[in-house]
Amino acid sequence: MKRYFSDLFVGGKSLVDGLVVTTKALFQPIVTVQYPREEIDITPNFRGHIDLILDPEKNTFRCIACGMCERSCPSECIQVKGKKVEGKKKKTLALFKLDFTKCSLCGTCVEICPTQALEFSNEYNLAAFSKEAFHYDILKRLEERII
Amino acid sequence: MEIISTLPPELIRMVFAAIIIISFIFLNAIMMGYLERKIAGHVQRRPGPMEVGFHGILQLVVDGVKLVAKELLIPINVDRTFFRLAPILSFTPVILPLLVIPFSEKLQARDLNLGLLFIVSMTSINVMALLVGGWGSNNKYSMFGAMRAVAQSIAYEIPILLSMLAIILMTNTFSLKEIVGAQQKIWFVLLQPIAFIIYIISGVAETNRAPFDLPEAESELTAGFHTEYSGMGFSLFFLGEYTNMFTVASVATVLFLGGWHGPTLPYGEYLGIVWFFLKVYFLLFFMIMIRWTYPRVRFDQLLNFAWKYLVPFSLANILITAVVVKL
Amino acid sequence: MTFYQYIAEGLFFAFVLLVIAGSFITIRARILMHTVMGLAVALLGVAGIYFYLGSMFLTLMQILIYVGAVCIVLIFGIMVGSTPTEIAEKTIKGRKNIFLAVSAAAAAFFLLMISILKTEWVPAAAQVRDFSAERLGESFLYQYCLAFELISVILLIAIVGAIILARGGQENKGEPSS
Amino acid sequence: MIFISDNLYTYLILAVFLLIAGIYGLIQHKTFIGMLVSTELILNGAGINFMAFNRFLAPDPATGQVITLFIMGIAAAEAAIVVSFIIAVFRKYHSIDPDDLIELQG
Repeated sequence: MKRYFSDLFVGGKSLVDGLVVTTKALFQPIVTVQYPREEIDITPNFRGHIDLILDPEKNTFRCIACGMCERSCPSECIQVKGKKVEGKKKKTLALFKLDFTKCSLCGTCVEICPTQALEFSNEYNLAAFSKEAFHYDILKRLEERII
Repeated sequence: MEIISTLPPELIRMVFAAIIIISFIFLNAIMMGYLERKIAGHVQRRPGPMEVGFHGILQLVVDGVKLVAKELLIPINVDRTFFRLAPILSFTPVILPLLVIPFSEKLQARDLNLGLLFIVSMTSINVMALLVGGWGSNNKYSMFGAMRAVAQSIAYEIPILLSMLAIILMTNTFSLKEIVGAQQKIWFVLLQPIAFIIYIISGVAETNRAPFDLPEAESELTAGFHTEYSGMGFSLFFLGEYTNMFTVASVATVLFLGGWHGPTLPYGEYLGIVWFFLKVYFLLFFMIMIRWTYPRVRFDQLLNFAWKYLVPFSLANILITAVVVKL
Repeated sequence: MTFYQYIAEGLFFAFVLLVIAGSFITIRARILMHTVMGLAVALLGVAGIYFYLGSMFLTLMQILIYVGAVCIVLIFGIMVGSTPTEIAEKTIKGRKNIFLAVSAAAAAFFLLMISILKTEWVPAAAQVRDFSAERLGESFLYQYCLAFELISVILLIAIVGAIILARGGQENKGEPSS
Repeated sequence: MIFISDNLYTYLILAVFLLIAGIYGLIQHKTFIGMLVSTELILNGAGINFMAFNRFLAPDPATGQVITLFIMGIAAAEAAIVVSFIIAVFRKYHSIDPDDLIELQG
């Protein structure tokens, strides 16, 4: 008999507690974002596809077209080519392509780069209708930033 | 216009009232659907529908158009008569109680002497719809939903009747108008708090909503009795559920919350409907909050609760009421 | 004859039609579930007939008790007591029984019709035309107190008996058969 | 013009119809539930009969209503008993056909 009433009391109290929780939540601001209309700032730790770093001093890339990233890539999705330019000793970068459909975001290329020329981009709005749209020309992306 | 003048005025009044009530029911379903989604969203700290119109206010209109345009699929091997009958059966008996509910002192389609009994008997048919739909679908989930609906109806009907009986003992009448009239000075919720709580709990069970949504438990029975329904059939069930909610809330308002009584307004005998609707929608808001707060009860928990707590408490309540009234 | 009375008469025929159609479905349906739904239709019709006989209270009680309770208990019995294939099986007996059934029904019909038409029905000299629920309740509690108590005793016995009957089969399973 | 809805014979004939429908169904149905349903029809015929006499002949209209309510109570009790009986029988014999219950036939 004591259990009967204590059940009723405890149960009733827990029901009221639950209603208090939801009523509080009802008047708190919403935490979700209406995604395509508004976007939130992505965390700097986000690892998107790789990108060339823009060197603020020289206003160009630091890449020396050594090809280490191309060789170290486990999925062989990076394609680097350099060319000789008149008046300079070393090769300069002529082509840097990434096949993002194969990339597994392992980050080996970023770690292995001798000149720290690579970074992860913050791009997360990645959607397209064809596979070819994910074959990025990374050098072109950098050149767009230089201007 | 020759014909209309020969018609009896009472009949014209009834037809008008019926038209207004039926159109109101559709409006109510749209509003309730919107409210339900918005409240559900905000309880979970998300905005709810936002795309169609200002803050998604036209969402239910779009949904309604979609449902009407959809094909009513009749699966093979179902009982065709039952399958078509069930949505209509779920919709009709929940409209009829609105004909006797006094929205305001003079806004009432028909005042029956036995109004409360009329409402009770009409809502008792409602279970039939779930049974017919669930059995006619020839689907084991629907069948389970139908059987749960029956057992649940046995659990809630007795407490709901007993809690109404306490009010009838106090007012000596079944007429809803007179019951509201008796609450001129004090609302019955203050005199009969236990009956009110019992009525609300059983009323939520009667509308088959969470936490008592056993017949349509979507995580256990896909959609219970209306698993097989699509398009118009589904939307009639949907409409029936919201109308049932409205009926339960307005009966609670009439019995316990003083109906149209409130601070005096000009044209009080008509504008009392404002207070009535405020109370009804407060109760509906409360029912929606309940739905998005509590998890579904298990079946034996429901039966235990109804038979061990609701029935004894309502019986004791009636006993005390009878003694106090006769003192 | 006013417009109202035409409508009333039309509705009366509608209710009679409900009774007749419902009982036809009840006795001729091949599926047990249809039988019970036919019963529900017929009972709704009977409720309407009670309204024409002057008692709103009985109309509502008929819907509440018969349609809302008895029919649903019957359907529950069907769903619990038999598997779906058995529900769908033919529930009507064969040709041999049709003859018996028709003759029994016809005999009852003619006997009763003769007695109905031959008897001269005499109304009581003074009739009280008070069908209100108040008067019914008063006569229930004063004049027919015994009937009222009997109903409650019968219902109590029925509840206890139903529980014992329905539980009986389960308890026997555990015990060793003697 | 005489009203059909205001005539004792209409109701008596309707009651007779329900009675014969019930008798027919009682013989014709193969299952317990079908027979129970037919019994309900007969009981309703009796109810209409009582109410008709009550309306047209009886001095006090409460009498017929009391008896009809009594019939309803009995019908409800009967349905509850018979359904639990059917459940018990079904558990033992796995059939609701009365012809299968031949244990007492020897």
